[in-house]
Amino acid sequence: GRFGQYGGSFIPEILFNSQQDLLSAYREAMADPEFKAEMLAQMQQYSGRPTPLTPCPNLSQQLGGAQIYLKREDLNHSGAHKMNNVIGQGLLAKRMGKKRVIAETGAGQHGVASALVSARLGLECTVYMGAHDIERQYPNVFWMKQLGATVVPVTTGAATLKDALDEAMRDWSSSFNDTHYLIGTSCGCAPYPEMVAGFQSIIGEEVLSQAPEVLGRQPDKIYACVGGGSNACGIFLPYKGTTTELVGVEAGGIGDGVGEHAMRFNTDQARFGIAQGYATEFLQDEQGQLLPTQSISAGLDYVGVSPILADMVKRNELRMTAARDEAVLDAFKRLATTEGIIAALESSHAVAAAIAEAPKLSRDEKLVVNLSGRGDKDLFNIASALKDAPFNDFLADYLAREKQA
Amino acid sequence: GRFGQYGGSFIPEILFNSQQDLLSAYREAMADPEFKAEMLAQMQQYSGRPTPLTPCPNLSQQLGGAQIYLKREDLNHSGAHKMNNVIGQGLLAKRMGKKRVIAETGAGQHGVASALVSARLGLECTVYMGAHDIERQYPNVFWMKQLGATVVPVTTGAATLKDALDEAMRDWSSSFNDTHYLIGTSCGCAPYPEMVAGFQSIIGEEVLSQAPEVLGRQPDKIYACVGGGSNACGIFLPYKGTTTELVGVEAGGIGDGVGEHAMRFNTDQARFGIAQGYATEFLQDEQGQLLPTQSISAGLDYVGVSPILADMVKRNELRMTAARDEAVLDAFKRLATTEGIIAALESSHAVAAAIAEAPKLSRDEKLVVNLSGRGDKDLFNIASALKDAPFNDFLADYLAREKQA
Amino acid sequence: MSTLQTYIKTQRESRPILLMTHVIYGYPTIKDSLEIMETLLREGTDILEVQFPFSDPVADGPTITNACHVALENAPTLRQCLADINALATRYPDSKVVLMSYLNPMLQFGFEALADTAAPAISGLIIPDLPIEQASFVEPLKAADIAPIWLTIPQMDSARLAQTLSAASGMLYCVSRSGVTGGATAFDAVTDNLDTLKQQTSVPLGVGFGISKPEHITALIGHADIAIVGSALLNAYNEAGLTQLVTRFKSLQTATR
Amino acid sequence: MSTLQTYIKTQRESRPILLMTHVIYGYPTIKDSLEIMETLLREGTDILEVQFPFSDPVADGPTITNACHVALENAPTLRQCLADINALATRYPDSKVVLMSYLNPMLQFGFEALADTAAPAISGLIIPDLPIEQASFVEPLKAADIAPIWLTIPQMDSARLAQTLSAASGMLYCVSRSGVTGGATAFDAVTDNLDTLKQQTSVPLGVGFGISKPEHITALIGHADIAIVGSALLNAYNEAGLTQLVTRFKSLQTATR
Repeated sequence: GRFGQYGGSFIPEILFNSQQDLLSAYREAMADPEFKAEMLAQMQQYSGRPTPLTPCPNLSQQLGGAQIYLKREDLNHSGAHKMNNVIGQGLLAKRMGKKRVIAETGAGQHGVASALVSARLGLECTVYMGAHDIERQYPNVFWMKQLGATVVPVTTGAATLKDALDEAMRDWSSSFNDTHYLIGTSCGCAPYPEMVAGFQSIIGEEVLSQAPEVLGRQPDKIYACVGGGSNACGIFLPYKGTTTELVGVEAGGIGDGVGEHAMRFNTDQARFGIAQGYATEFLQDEQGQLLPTQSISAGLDYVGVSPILADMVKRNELRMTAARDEAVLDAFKRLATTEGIIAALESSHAVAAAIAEAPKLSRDEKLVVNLSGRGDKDLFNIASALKDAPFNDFLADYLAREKQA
Repeated sequence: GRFGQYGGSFIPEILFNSQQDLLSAYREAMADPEFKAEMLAQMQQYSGRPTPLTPCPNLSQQLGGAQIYLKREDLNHSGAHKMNNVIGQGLLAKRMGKKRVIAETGAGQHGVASALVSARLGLECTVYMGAHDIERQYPNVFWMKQLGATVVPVTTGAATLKDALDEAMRDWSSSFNDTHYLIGTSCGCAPYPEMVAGFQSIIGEEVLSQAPEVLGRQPDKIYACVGGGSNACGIFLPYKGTTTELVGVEAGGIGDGVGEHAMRFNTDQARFGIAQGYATEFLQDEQGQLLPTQSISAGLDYVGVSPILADMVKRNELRMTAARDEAVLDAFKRLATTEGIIAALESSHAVAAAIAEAPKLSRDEKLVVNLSGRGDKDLFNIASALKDAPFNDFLADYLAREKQA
Repeated sequence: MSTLQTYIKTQRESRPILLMTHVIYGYPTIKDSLEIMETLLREGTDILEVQFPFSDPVADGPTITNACHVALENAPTLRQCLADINALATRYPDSKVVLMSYLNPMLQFGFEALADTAAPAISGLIIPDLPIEQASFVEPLKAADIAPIWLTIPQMDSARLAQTLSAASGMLYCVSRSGVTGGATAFDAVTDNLDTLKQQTSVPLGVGFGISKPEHITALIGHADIAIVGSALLNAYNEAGLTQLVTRFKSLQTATR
Repeated sequence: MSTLQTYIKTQRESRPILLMTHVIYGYPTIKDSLEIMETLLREGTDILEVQFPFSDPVADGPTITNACHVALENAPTLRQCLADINALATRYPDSKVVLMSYLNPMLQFGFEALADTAAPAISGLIIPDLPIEQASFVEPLKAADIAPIWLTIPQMDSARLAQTLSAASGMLYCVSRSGVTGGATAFDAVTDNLDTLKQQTSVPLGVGFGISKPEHITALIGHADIAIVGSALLNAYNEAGLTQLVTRFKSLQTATR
């Protein structure tokens, strides 16, 4: 559970047994070919894997440098790579005899993914979500309800993701007998970082096997956005030790000031810390209090980062860069208009970095960008960011009709 | 271009040459292995084909009858089978040297699909959409704009799909030199019914090859919803002449009265007619005026039907049934809660019919339902149908924030 | 030779070009539309084209389309339309009336029934979505002396044109340009095409699409037999009612004298 | 033996059970929290547990979590917190003060620095997210006679319990049930577990989680050395301020005499 100085288990004693059970169940499951076959079957038959590797001839041509390819995690069931992990953990929960899963969610993507897989596997599902997030991301709450999940509003603290996470941990502290805590990213106490990264590694494994046919060889660089880091771990880990350069892209937000971004690297506002069950680079103040974060994409708006990635950065196995909101919106629009792909704002960070770097590279170089999710979910955010007036008219008209009905 | 008494070409003379060009271009393209390879490559690399065949053990168990499987067209890029057709026609337009495509759209799905593929292939894209539909389905208009398409509001008539279709035809009448008219369903003058059905047939071809592994054999019955009929043609045609029973499911709407549904079969409000460029069963009054239609799903809300399907019904190769709005919502909820799949309301019609019939069948029987699209797009419709109050609060809050910003 | 064709030939002996005007049955009401028809007949339109509205008029532009949708709200029936035209036509024997509609309303009524009911008031029929290959649909009209009026376009290949010309009787409806009714047209390019056509057939040539001013008609003299005016009169009516329509008609009519 | 342990042993000679009360530094303001601390010391709390707030208090329930978030808005620093406690503690030598916080604020301050600054006012330290395997973190505190206070739970397996007991000094914090602070507890089941534990260690046993009434404390007499009251006093304060807190404290204190 340690990755250099990062990772580990720093959890209330009450969770120790339960965490140990999970750890051994995960190891046993991963050594069981039947479990792995069942997982692969669900990933294929339910979620639609393998996802393709899409060449972007127009975008590459326009940039005039390296050739860009996208790993299309947006084509997963639920519209994002999140599905890989919830399938793995959902099956593990069933294997452990759990009847219920709990999850915390910020923007709601992981909540929806958890609700989906719970319905699919016949598990009860409770999702903790900040009351503030519920208000802002209600469409996802609506889907969770349709899927039969219970969504619990968390009103403590800032009533956002961090608070939902703490609340889920509290639920688990009293419910671990029949409940699995389904963490959505490669963070938290062992074995979560390793486990989530493990379930996500199918992304990189597919790229490894697809690249020779689609690219003609392995890529020179791979880009992935980094919030908690699960999509990045998923595509990067199978490439560890190869000559492919790995590039993480953090949320640059609106500026470099405190609370203006969600960068855990290349800033003096972040340093080694231990919280939320594990050690990593945390954005924190001098007192060790975790700092507020900001990003146009809710999914990257996180104060910690996968200990696996923190360690890779330390070892120079991973280069970390960032994209600001404005560049992200530009990348979103550019990918949409040149290749007909509507990317999630999270994934648009990775696209933005590739767009920034590709022109400086030769036409022989080949880049793979992990398109971790689709952008449909960002309708309200993007319409707001672009100040699209007709969208507001549409909403007002809808409300007027509903009021009449 | 004839299917029994149905089909044919009944178009203004001005379009004759252009239609002939398209007809021969389509035939040549389909005889060209390179074109078919390029089309398959886009379907795989861009749209993520093949889509899986998903077993539904929980739903089947609950119904206690036949085993249900879903063909997952919802996992296509854009979230529906629509993508298969626009890829085919988009590539054909490029092959014909056209610089521009026009499309008509009702709910906006085909508009978005056309805009996506146009961006992907570097074609200019104009989408005709009823002004009334634009107001009600604005999110899709927003995405079309993001993709660089021009959306033209049509204010004639009822300002809905039928009018948009007429308007697109008018555009084509004066622009055919550089413009391809990208029809979204298996209707209209030859070669559209055959061509769209042809591009969609990959659905059924995949089922043919997947069934032995997933079902152990070929299915006993296949269900597909029928609006224009493209997803139904796509999954049915490769099964013509086999022992698999084919079942089409129309929109039963809210009742059997005039204007309460969109059934073109099993009603005396529909009969043979010729309009919109082709002959088929049309909902029409005694004067031959086409009738208004109604359905909870915009995509099935169409007055005509694919001549290919009309002919199959005539020949008893296809059984046509219907599902009413209420049963459709139930099916939507049931699939979501038992299998973790959020189906489009269109596709939920096919699910509803399978749910109604499965309990009467033995456990040995196997049904495939074409899940033609995903339900995310139906957020506003479903929230409205379920009278979900928090959704309205969410919209009101969003608008209040936007007003402040 | 059909009655329509004979009529046109006869009229043309004393006139450089004839005028065919267009009215939508039922727009804005059935009564009003009958009044418009009667006014035009009284003012001496050579041929009156009555459009029976259809819900999906794909060959028409926005002005006519919108008018058709308004007309449909008055629930017109083809049977009543034909009866009304019959009553009117007998009072104006110096003009001819042709019917225009789309295929489906005719099909549902039945072409046999149409032949029985439409003659003798109706002497021609225009169906823009009926292609020449499907000429057998209108076969029953021949016995009733109702001429099917086929459309030609400048880009028609020679075989298809030959087929159309051999089927033609009464008159040909020569579409002057691509597009739908009601737009603008460059008339210079049109005349060459008409002259070529003239050499291949003795059937009178009507030219439609885009005629809104007297000089448009003047430009057609010597090249065509009939100037067909549609949206222009409808626009005049929509702007300022029957008076304006008459004014516009008269200014166009002057060019045909 | 640590000062804390000696203190508890001594007090227990004349008392059936001791009372440890909980205050959050900075809640609702720094000044108010110091006033609460002083009040409790004046009223004779045996041990005062001062929680230095952390942004992510995962082991705490909603009442304490919310209070911590309020406290953080007053921008408390650990250095000032320790200075304030030091000033206070010297005036109440008959009680002991222990510090409670989460790992990160301590880590960022540094355990060496903590040892230097916290002693002698602070005689014990509770860090709920520091597992026993990571005991080396608190090693520097030993020299300053600050006892790390380890947590035990009923479900602990014997090896882990042995490891914890051998590391323990000062007192043990026995969590009476699963869950977080501030909920309800079934006390009957708790005592058996405490008795078993008592046989394995001479380190005093404190029992926390769910003590809100005098009878809860009475039930622990003979099984535990210290009753730990957290949320109950905070709730009293939130309901009706310092007066209510004192009333609640006194009613609980009665059960320890």
